[in-house]
Amino acid sequence: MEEFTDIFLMLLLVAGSLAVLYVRNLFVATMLLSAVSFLMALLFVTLDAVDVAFTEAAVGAGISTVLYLGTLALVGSSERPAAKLSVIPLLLALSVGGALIYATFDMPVIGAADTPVQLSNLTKRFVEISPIEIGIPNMVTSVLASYRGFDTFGETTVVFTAAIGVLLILSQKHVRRPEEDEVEQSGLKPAAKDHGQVGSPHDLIPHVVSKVLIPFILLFAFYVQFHGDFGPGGGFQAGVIMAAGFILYSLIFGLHITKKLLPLRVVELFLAFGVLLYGGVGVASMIKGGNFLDYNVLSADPVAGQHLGILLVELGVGITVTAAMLAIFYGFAGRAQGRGKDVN
Amino acid sequence: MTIFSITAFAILVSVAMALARAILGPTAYDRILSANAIGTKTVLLIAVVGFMNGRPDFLDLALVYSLMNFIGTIAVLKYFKFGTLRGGLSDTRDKDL
Amino acid sequence: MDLILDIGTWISLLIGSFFLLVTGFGLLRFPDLYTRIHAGGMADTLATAIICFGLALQSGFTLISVKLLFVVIFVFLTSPTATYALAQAAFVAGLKPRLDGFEGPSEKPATNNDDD
Amino acid sequence: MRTLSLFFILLAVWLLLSGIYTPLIIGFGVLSCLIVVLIARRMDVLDKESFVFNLGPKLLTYWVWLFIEIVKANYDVAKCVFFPRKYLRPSLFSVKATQKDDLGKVIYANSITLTPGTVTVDLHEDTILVHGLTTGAAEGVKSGDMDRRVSDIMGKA
Repeated sequence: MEEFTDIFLMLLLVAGSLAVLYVRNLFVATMLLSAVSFLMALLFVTLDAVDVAFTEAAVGAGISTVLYLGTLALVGSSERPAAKLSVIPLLLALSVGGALIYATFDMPVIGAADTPVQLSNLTKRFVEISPIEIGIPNMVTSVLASYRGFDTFGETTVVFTAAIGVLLILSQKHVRRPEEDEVEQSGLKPAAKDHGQVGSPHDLIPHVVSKVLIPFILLFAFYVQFHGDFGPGGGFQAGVIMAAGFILYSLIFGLHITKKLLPLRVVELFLAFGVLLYGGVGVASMIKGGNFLDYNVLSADPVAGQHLGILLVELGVGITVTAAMLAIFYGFAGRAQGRGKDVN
Repeated sequence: MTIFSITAFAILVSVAMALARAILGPTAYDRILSANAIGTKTVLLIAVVGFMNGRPDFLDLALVYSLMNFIGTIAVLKYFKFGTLRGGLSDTRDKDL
Repeated sequence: MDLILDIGTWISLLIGSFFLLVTGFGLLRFPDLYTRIHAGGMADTLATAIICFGLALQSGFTLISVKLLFVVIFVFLTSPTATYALAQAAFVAGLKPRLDGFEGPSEKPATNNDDD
Repeated sequence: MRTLSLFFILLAVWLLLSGIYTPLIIGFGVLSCLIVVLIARRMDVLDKESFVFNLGPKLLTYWVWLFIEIVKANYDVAKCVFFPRKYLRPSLFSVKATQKDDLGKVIYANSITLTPGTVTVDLHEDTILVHGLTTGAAEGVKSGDMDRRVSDIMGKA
């Protein structure tokens, strides 16, 4: 059954990816990509990698779709046809693909007892010692936030840098008449008119439903943030869900209102604050006489120190990711102007 | 063969049919509909697989999925209606601005 | 007692699976977007509710069942909204529903707002 | 008042989600609920039209009724999938929503969508444009039964 599920999902994945490559309309490709992303996360679930599936769900299927749409609003949705079929790249791709497939023959069977991962001393140590040493049930969190704290610090910095990069590129002064902001509110396309009835100018249903939902989405983000020690979740996922709550608010009520609530300057402050918090924990442990990011010294009891360290570090990651997602969304959504386009 | 496997199998077949619709089209809306349907089925499959493996903490994941599915669709509506993600979806709030 | 619960789970999951398959079938078979939306709605409503109910029977009165209930409530709130969003987007873009059915007889049902 | 009840509802949801009742985590829960309530206040999402919670137990009985309707409608649509020639009669028609406030209209429109066989395509002021799959489903909405029930639960709010 397990094997069958995997093969079936793989086949669907290949079919979906080929379709993404094949279609010329970028909007269609975006929708297919979101479907493929759901399939991808299903594969992670069947592999029992909950934390990864969590991230894929939040980032791949949700935020990416929104950001792609934001990009499409900037660049239009039709792809320029390829100039001509070139032989050399095709051969190159085929040979690399063939080599990769050949390499899979050497890979161990999934879940076999004698794979390098199972035999490694490191795995044994993580599985046996980490509950005593760090004392939190979710081993993924103890590995990510404590044993490999440096790595995660690096990742957080990458997110930070990406957001800064997007801000630098997209937030440049843009030639835009001041009244455009008002005009684009009523950008209904004329196509609906020949149907005898125009679509309603204000969408009451999403409006009211979102109002009910947003507090719970935010609460859920906090829940994921603080329960990363016990189950799947943690700073990355919580950050994305939190940003998703604000993005939903922005989609419904408009970017200008979200910006009033949470100006770009504040987002930038949070962006830097998260990374500083993470690094600050490291520096604090150095001041207390340990190594950088050695949480044992943060408190009298090493286990309590680990708890405190992981908590603060995860908080830093969560804040940075929220701010980065929002900054990127502001960057993309703030630039696009409404315009009619053909999608079919 | 437990009931969970049977259900998981049914969900997978149903996902395959929805994916076929997503690939066939013909309009972009059909594809959104299929992506949305795949999302819902993913939520169900996660819940079922969680029970199958005896790890019901997968349910948090299911909640995130349905949330993301929802936000994606709202973004699509906005993109289609206004061609931008910028302004408000509704003008009821702009009166008091 | 356990046996009854197990049978309950079996029945509800089987019904749910059946409706999911019908959903997939309907997505493929129906002639235009608006009719396919109806097919998609089946997976969102009854299938979700009944599968979650079947799973809740297995976990009993625990927080897991509460989470399943949250999933159902969440889907029941968001799914019609998303469906509306999709139908509205298609409608605003000028996609006309086929009102003649599936190659059926041309007798038209009474509609107030029929435009073709 | 609404702020306070939102806080307690959020706290209840947190406790139900969490399942871990150490002072630290509950403390985080209270803190998170406070922050969320503050954000919600600033977002201004707490107005009357979105506050479902004071509808009370009537909403529950409505949901039970709605669920039975959903089961019936699912059966109809399933029939339609298997025998489209016999049952499929798509139609587009508009109905009036008699609810006075936005929340009632939204509940009504979403109930229509939730029942398979009928989908709300547009909601403008108090006119709801519905796409029906079969004649039976269309008649069901036109009869106004659901509309009356929604007005009923809204009336006491």
